[in-house]
Amino acid sequence: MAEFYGTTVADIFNTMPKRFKPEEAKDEDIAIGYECKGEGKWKVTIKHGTIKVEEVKGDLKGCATTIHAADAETFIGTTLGKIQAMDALTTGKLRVVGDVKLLMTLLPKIFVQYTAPEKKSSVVAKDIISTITERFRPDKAAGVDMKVGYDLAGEGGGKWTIVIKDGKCAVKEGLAKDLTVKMTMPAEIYVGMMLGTISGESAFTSGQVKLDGDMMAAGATSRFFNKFVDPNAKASEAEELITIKVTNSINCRFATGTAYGMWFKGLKEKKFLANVCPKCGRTQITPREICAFCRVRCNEFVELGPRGTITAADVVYFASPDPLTGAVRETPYAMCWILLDNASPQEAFCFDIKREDLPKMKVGARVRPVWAKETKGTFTDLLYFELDK
Amino acid sequence: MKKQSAKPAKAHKKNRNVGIVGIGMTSLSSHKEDQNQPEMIHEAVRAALADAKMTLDDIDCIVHGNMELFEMQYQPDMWHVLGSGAYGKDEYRITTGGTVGATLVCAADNLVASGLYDTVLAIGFEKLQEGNTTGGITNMADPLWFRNIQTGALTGTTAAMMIDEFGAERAKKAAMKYRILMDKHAMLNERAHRRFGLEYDQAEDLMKTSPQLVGELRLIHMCSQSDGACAMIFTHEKKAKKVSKTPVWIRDHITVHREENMSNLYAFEKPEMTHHYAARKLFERNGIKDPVKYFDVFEMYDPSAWWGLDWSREFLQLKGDEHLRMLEDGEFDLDGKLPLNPSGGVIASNPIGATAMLRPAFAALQIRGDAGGCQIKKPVRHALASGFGGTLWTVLMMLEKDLDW
Amino acid sequence: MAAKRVAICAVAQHKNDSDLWYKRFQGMLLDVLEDLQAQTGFDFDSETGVRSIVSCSDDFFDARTISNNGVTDVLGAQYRGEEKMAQEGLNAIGYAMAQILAGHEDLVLVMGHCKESQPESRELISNLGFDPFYGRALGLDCLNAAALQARAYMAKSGLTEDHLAEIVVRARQCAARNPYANCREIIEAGKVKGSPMLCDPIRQLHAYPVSDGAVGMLLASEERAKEFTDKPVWLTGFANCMDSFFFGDRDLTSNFALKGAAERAYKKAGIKDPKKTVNLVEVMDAYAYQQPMWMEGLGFCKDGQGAQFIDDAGLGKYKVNLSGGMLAGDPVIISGLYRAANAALQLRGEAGDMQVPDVKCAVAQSTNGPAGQFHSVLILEA
Amino acid sequence: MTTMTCKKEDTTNCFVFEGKMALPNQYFVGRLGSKFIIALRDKKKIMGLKCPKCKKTFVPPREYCHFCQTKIDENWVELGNEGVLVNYAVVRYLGKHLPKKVPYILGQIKLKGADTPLTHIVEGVDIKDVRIGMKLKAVFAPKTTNTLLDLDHFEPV
Repeated sequence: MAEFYGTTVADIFNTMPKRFKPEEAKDEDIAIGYECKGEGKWKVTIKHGTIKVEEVKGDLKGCATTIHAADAETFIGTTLGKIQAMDALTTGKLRVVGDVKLLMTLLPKIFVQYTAPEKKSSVVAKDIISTITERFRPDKAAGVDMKVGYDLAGEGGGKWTIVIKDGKCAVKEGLAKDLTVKMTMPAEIYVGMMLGTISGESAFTSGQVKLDGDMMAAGATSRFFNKFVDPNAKASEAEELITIKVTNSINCRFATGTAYGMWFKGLKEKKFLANVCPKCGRTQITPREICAFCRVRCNEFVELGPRGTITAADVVYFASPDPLTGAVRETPYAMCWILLDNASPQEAFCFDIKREDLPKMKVGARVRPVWAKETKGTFTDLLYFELDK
Repeated sequence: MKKQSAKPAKAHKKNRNVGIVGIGMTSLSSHKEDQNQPEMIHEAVRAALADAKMTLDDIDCIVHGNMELFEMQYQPDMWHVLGSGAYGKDEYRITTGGTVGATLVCAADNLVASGLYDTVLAIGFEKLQEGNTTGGITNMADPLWFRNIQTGALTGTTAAMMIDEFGAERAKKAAMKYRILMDKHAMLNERAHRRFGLEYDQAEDLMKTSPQLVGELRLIHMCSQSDGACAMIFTHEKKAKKVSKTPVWIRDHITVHREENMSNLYAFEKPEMTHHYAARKLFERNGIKDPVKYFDVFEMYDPSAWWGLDWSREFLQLKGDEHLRMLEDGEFDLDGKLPLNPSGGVIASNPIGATAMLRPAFAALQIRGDAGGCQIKKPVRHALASGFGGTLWTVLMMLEKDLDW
Repeated sequence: MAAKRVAICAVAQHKNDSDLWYKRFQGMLLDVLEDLQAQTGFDFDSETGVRSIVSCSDDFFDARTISNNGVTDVLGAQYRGEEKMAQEGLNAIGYAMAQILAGHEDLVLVMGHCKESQPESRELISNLGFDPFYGRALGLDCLNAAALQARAYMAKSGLTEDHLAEIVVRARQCAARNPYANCREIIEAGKVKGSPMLCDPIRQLHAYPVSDGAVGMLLASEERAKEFTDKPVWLTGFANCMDSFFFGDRDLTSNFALKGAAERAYKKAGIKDPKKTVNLVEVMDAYAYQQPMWMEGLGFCKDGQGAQFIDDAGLGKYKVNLSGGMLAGDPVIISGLYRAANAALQLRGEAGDMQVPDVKCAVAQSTNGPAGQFHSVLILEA
Repeated sequence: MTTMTCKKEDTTNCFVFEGKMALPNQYFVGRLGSKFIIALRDKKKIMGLKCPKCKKTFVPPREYCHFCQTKIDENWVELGNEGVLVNYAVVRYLGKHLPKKVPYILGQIKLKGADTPLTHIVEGVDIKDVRIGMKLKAVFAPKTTNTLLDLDHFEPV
């Protein structure tokens, strides 16, 4: 197996179950196929918060979407973020058959970002346990009285009891008899969880961690401690460059004036109202205060359509966010330019076409509008146009 | 009421000539986590000052511009004074959408030519990584209607119209050849952002495999999203000749806008395209009869391969399939009749607020002979540079090596 | 200044209103455009008419990327050159002057609009003018920035609540004579002093009201001005100046940027002592304390003597803001255009009830950015 | 002058739509700013940058002294966590951009070792008792926002 950036393709698939976030994927039901030239094929099946990763020998079957990488370097590089996925897609080194949206939206949501393993982190469970008392935060544990047992199997593992009482914390070798909760797991899983390379949630859900006793107490323990920082990793870690993510939002009151006021009034009555340039006769849809060409005010309104002829059509595959709702649009959809009946020949109207009519849509085709059941005089009144048979 | 004079205004003439004496740009990339906005701007400012062998003390005035809603920074020049060098100086902030970089060059030209300022520093920049580009562009549309329909600047209509006009095979091939030519140029330009190393024999494959965005507009055809800044220094003739061995002169420029409503671009009767109108008027008033022959290089704002190819016909006042033939015959290559975007164009690098300034910047470097790996071999004396923005807005300018027009 | 001169041939103002709910800004601009054309008869012929429009608006207030895109048609800019001044509007006049002096254009239309009533809050927008880490986080905005400056300036100049009330009362008295002002109701000092504290020491009535407005003017070269007017107003000097960004780096009471802009504008216009030459002043007084403070910066009042200036009736003496000023209500971004428009009307003798005799030379000032970080100064002469 | 302002407007067909403008952003404070914020966050220290030429120490950080254009990004100096209030305003209006419940005090605080005051929030003192010249000390935030608010506020010494 070829290694790039200290990682092999197999590493990425092997860590997938550990990086999986079941909570985020509880509504998902999808199979994704991966092909990496020279390395092999994998099928990842995600169903209601469970995940199955299998290497496939023959053809990838039953996958809603398949991702094809031209070579291991591309696959590993884009997974690690060392190569821009957009660039790889652009040049065809990475190819997605099916829904490209998955890459941008679903995968980052349901997986913890893969990070190349530190050359065998030298930290073992014992080291982490030994820092527990210094990481203890009495302010968070006021009034808490509990004993948490850890039974960690494997190299660097052992059995410990953490006693929290009266705002104090102590660690004892061995497991006490009256434990509030006992957690049993492989030592490496514990280390991974503490370092943040394994999702705790997935480790619990996938059964790698066994709990005996008060589950709520187990969940609460992390609050009583500062995060463990790997002292060895610190030196080699890239310097931290601070980013903040914010959504800037400003509520607005948009005036329609008469031009748009008439337009929405028309929609309410299931009518397309355009205003007419008194000089050149252009029917403006949507209406404007003025005819830009003639620079004269347009006060007269006429009804256009409702049927019309397609003058140009765009099928949109790119899933862009809808700025009105923030939701990602479902693709593909069509944006059509329609010359409504009665309109002047230089003014087409732009709108969506019915999804089912996409394959049959062409320039010159006749279309008719489909309205919402109840029209309110807003932009949701008009649903789409459909082919006029 | 007075009566407006019916006789035509005098032919275009400048109060004084203006030369470009300094050009600076940051690296162009999709990642600039290590710099905040003023720091990125300052990198370009320093580079331009170094190029002009000047200090900020030599600058009288700063012109600053970008698209505010990409970074969502209100009146950004206030914060950016930390990097722009505007402290204690005159400063203007003039914007026009995608064209803004070119508008800043026009503004700097006007400000120096007017005699109000002797030396002006213009700065165009964008940190697209800090915003949502497609969402930002979509917010251009009227909130009352078109915002629910628009998909940023993505459109496949030009591809469809070209396929209609020239047949699917020839049109798709030409668009892909254009795209690969731009990448070949970008490979020669060490400053370009995206450099893939595409070969012509990949064309067939890319035509099929590159993901479709809108219609036949595929991901490979589309421009990049970059972070970066460009700064240029302008001064009057006397000083330009003193401080620079190779000042590049701004001969003339024209800005043409059109209405917000795009309905009449896609109906059956279409108006003259703004690019065509701008070029026609500019060439007319400067006595340019054959632009392909006159100009030695054209740096065009080409947001996508389809648009770039289609627009070459409009700007160069070509007819029928002349532009396709020029491309097919290698006339847009570096050793062709009219080298097109030796820099790799906007497809290779696109920090939006700087993009339209990079066009005259790269064109001026060609005139100076400082374009590095992408330098055109034959002497470059006359350059054309364009900007694009808004609803098909255009800015077109002419740069010259000699003051001999 | 270069030998050539630039003239304002006509001005048109839309009446300011606190909530023009029934009109799009496109409609407001169209009214202004038609008014200008009716006054002067200019057209947009590609050879002899207006080929260049300098607009002024703001993407945030308009909630639109490229705010000028929504108004191209109502500016008459179809197939013409149009560039947006993204700063305060007085700079649009400065830049339009440059286009004409450069020889690139001989007619330029300047058009500005802003609907402050559209966004939920102007403070929310000006908060986005601060850097995302050190400024926005603290909730800084143009109002609390002004409050910091007001306290510092009041301490330095001796300005009191009484002075502030006097300024606001006078502004309303002036506005009552200005048909385009927003708040024209005459009020008494007690009402000002009793109005709620917004941000100490700034009270509600010390701050300009939320306003919607639009302004336009036609500028022409000296050769062509006579085609459009018998009463050209000559623009003889313009300059602006930028101060540093962080409040701590600035002396908030020093008027650094205004002094820089004024000095350079006076020099261009050949003005040695503005107190002797200038007959009328329009300042952008978003908050009451700014009237005396900006008058210091413009050189009409000694440094730190703002209180004395008010007591000595300096506002009346130098005919400051006879229009009612921004305190009576016009929006940000284009307040400077309103200032220049009012100065031009006075110079033309067309200021109606506001008119004062013998105005030969006027100054219009505007500011941009928090606590007067940036200032612009325009000199207009009859 | 025309009488545009007096025109009667026909508002029969005019409406107002409630909408919004919202966009997601991510901001980078840069290498220099990261050092400043990490020092606040992890070490509870306020760092300034000193210009060797102007001899002035600035906060918040910037790459160049923009008075003399000297590059100062390496000249870190530790400032004291105490300082003096040199100016203030009281924020009483409402706004969703405001980080604290109104009324609160916005102050300019000159820290020990700094030449430029830092703008920040002052708490723990009654509004009527705020005095210019009062001594304040920094109180750091228990929870990081990776902004200047990792220093939560200043309060009287």
